[in-house]
Amino acid sequence: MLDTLREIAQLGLVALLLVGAVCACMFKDLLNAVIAAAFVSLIATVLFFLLHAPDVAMAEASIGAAITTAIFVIAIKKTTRSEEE
Amino acid sequence: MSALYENSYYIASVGLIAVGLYVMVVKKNLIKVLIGLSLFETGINLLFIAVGYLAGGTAPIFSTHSLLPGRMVDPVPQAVVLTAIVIGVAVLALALSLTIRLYEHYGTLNLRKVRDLKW
Amino acid sequence: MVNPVLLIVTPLGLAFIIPLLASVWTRSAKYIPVVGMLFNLIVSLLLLRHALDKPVVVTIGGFPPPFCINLVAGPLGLMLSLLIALVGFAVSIYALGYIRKGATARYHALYLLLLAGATGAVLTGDLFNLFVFYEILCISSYALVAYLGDRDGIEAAVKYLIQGSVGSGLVLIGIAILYGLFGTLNMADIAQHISSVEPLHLFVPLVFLITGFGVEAAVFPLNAWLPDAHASAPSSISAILSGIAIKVGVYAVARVVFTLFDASGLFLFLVLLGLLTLLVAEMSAFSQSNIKRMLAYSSIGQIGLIVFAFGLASPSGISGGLFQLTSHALAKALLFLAAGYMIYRAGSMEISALEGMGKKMPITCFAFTIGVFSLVGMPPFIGFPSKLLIIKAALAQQSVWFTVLIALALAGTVIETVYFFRVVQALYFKEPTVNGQTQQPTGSVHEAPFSAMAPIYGLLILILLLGIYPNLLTGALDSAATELLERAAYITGVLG
Amino acid sequence: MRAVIAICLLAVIVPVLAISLAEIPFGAQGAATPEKPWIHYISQGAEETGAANIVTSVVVTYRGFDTLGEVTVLFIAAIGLGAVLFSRQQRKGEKLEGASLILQTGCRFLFPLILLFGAYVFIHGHLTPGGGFQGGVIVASGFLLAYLGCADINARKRWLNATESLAGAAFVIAGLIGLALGGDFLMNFLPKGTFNRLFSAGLIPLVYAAIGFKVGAELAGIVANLLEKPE
Repeated sequence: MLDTLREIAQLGLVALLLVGAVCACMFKDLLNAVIAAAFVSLIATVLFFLLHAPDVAMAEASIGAAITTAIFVIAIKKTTRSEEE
Repeated sequence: MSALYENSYYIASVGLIAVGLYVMVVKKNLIKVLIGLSLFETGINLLFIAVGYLAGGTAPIFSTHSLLPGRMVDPVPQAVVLTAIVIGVAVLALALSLTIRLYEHYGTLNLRKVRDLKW
Repeated sequence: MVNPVLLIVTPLGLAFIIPLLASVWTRSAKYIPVVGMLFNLIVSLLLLRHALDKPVVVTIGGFPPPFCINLVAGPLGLMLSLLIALVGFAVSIYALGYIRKGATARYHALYLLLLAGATGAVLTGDLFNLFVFYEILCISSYALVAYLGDRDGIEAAVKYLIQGSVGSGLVLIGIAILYGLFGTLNMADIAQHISSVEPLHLFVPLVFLITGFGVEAAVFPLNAWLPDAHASAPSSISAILSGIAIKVGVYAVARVVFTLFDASGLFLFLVLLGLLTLLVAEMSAFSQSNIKRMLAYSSIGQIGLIVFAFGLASPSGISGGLFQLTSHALAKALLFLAAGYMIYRAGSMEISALEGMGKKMPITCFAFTIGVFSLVGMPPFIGFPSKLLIIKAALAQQSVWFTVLIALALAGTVIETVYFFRVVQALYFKEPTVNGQTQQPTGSVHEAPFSAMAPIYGLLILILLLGIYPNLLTGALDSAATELLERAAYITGVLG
Repeated sequence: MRAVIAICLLAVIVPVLAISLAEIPFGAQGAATPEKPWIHYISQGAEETGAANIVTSVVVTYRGFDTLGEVTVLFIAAIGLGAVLFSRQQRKGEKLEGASLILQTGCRFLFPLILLFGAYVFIHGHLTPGGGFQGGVIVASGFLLAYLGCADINARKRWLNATESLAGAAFVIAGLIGLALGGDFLMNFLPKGTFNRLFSAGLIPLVYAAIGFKVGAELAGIVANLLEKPE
C-alpha cells in the first residue's frame, strides 16, 4: 500500500516536472515562462533529495530556483516581457 | 507501470533534455532560448545524479555512526553536478548580460530579426 | 623538477588578484599577463626536457591516480602548453598598446584566464576536469568576443555562447554515460577498461563527446559561430581564438578518439570530415571581402587539414598534423596581429580599404606578407615542412584513395593561395582608391607601435627559423605523436 | 520548418540516449567492482580526510582541482559581465523605486540573519549537507534582498571585488602550501582533529569558507551589476 502510494507520488512528481517544462516552452509571457522554469527547478530539487543527494538539492534550490530566477527577472525587466513573433 | 516507475528518473531527465533542446532550436526569442538552456542543464544534472544512484542507499554523509559505508549512494556524481550547476549559472549570467546589451543595440530580442537588422 | 600544476595555478592566481591590483594601480594590470605567460614559457621549456624521456605525471590532493585528479605532462600536453605560452606571451605584449578602450583590467584578467583554461585542458588527465577547463576557455572567450560591446560583437558572442553551451551540454551527457558505464572519470582508468564494454554502447558517448568538443574545434557542420566571432572580436583576441582556442578543441577530439576510445573505425571518418571542412571553408573564404572574416574561414580550412592529418593515424600523419597545428598557430597569430593595426589605420575591415597599404605601413605589411607565404606553404617558412609532412604521410598509405584525397586537399590549398595573394596584391600593387569611407585616423601614426612590432617580428623570426631548421621541432612532435598513438604506454604511465 | 528539424533531431537523440541508458540499470551502481574510486571514497574517505560529509571530501580534497576551476568559471562570469556592461556603468549605485517602510524594516531585519545562515552553511560544510557553494549563494540571495528591499544597504562594489580577489588568492595559496611542503597541490597539511567536530578535517573548512566568500561576493556582484541602471 505504502509502496504504491510512493510510486504514484514519484510518477506524479515526474509528470509535474515535464508539465512545468512544457509550460515554460509554451507561455508567451516571458515572466510566466521564467516562473515555470523555476517550478521545474523546484521539482528537480525534490527529485535530487529523493535520490539521496542533499548537497545537490540545496545547490539546485538556492541557485536554480532563487538566483537564476532573480537574474532572469532582472533581465526581463531591462528588456521586454512579451515573446514577440 | 513498474518499468515506468523504475525508470522514472531517466524519463524525467531525458524529457527535460528533449524539451530544452527543442526550445533552443525552435524559439526565436533569446530569453526563451536561455530558459531552454537552463532546462537542458537541469536535465543533464538529473541524469548524472540518477546514473550514480544506489537502490536503498543512504546519503553519503556520516551523520550518525550507525550508517554503513556499503549502503551509501555514489558521492562522485553529486560533487560533479555541484560543479555543473555552478558552471550553468555562470553561463546564464553572462548570457543575460549579453541579452541586455543586444536589446540596447537592436531593440528586439528576436534572433531572426537581429540577423536581418545586421546586414 | 618543477611541478606542472604551476603552469595552471600561477595564471589563475595572478588573474584572481588583477581586479584588486587594478583598483590600487590601474596601469599595472596589463603587465600581469606578460609575467604569467613568461613564467609558463620558461616552466614548459624546463619540463619538456624531462617529458621527452618519460611523461611527468603528478597528482593533486595527495592520493594515487584513479582516486584523485592527475595531470599528465607528456610531450603532447607540454608541446601544446608551450605553444599556448608562446603565442599568449606574444599577444599579451601586443595588447599592452592595442587595448585602450573599455574595462581594460577586466580584459587582461579574462585573457589570462582563457590561457590558463587552455593550458589546463591540454594537461589534465581527468575527463571531467577536461570539461571544466574547456568551459573556462569557452566562457572567457564568450566574454572577450563581446568585449568591444558593438552591435556585431554582441551578436556574435550571443551566437557563440548558445552554440558553445549546447556543445558543452552534449559533452556533459557523454561524460555522464561514460561514468555510468565505468564508474570512474580518470581518462587512463576509462581507457584501460574500454574494451570490457560492447562497442555499440560506446558509440553514443563517443558521438556526444566528439560533437561537443567539435563545436570549439570548428569542424564542418558545427562552425557557424566562428567567422562572426573571430571577425568581431578585438584583433588580439582573434589571434588567440584562431591560434589557440580551436586547437584545444582539436586536441580534445584527438584525445577522446585516440586515447580514450581507441576508435580505429573512426579514422576514415576523420579524414573525410577534415577534407570536407577544408574544402567548404576555403570556398567560403574565397568569396569574403572582409579581411578578418577571410582569415577566420582560412582558420577553419587549416583545422580541416589538421583533422585530415590526424585521421591518417600513422605516426608521420599525426606528427605532420601537430606540425601543421604549430605552424598555423604561429602564422595565423602573426596575420591577425598585423591585420589589427592595418585595420586600425584604414578604419575599415574591407580588403578594398587596405589597397596601397604596402606604401603607408611597409614594415607591418612585410610581416603580413611573410605570414601569408608561410600559411600557404611556401619555402623557406614553417608552413612548407608541415604541409610536406602531411603529403608524405598521405602518400605513405599506399592507396589510390588517399592519393586522390590529398590531391583534393591540395586543391583547397591552391584556392587559399589565390585569395591570399589577392590580398597581397591589394596591399602592394594597387593605388589607394579615393572614396569617402577611407578616413585617415590620427595622421601622425604611420607604423604600428613598438609594442606591436616586437611580437609580430618575434613570431616572424620563429616562422623563419623553424622553417629552415624543422628538425628543432620534429623530435618533440614525433614523441607527441607516439604518446597519442600508444595508449598502453599512457595507461601504464598514469596508473603505474 | 525549424520545428520539423528540431523534432527530427530529438527523434535521433532521445532513442539513442534511451539505448545507452538501458545499459546502465537504474539504482544498480553498487554492482560495480570494488576498486572503483567512489567505493574507496565512501569506505576510506572519512578516515583519510576527516570529513563526515563524503560529498564535501570529494569536492574539496579528491576533486579539489575541479572546484578551483569552478570558482574560476564563476569569477569569469562576474568580470565578463562587468566588461560586457562596462560602458553603461557611468552612474554609481542604483535607486529602484523606494520600497515601503514595512519592506525596508523587514529587509533590514532579515539581511543579517540570511548572512548568518549562509555562513553557518559553509562553515559546517564538512559535517552536514551544504558547503561553500550553497552557503555562498545564500549570502548572495541576502544581498539580492537588500538591493531590492532597501537601497541604503548598498554594499560597496569595491569591497565585493576585494573579497573576491582575496578569497580566490587564499584558495590558490592554501593549495600551494601543500606543494611547498613537499606534497601535492591542495594536499591537506593540517591536523584532522576529532571526527564530526566543527574544527576537524584539516584544510576542508578553511577552503570551503574561502569558496563561500568568493561565491557570495561574485554572485552579489553579478546581481549588483545587472541591477544597475543605464545612463
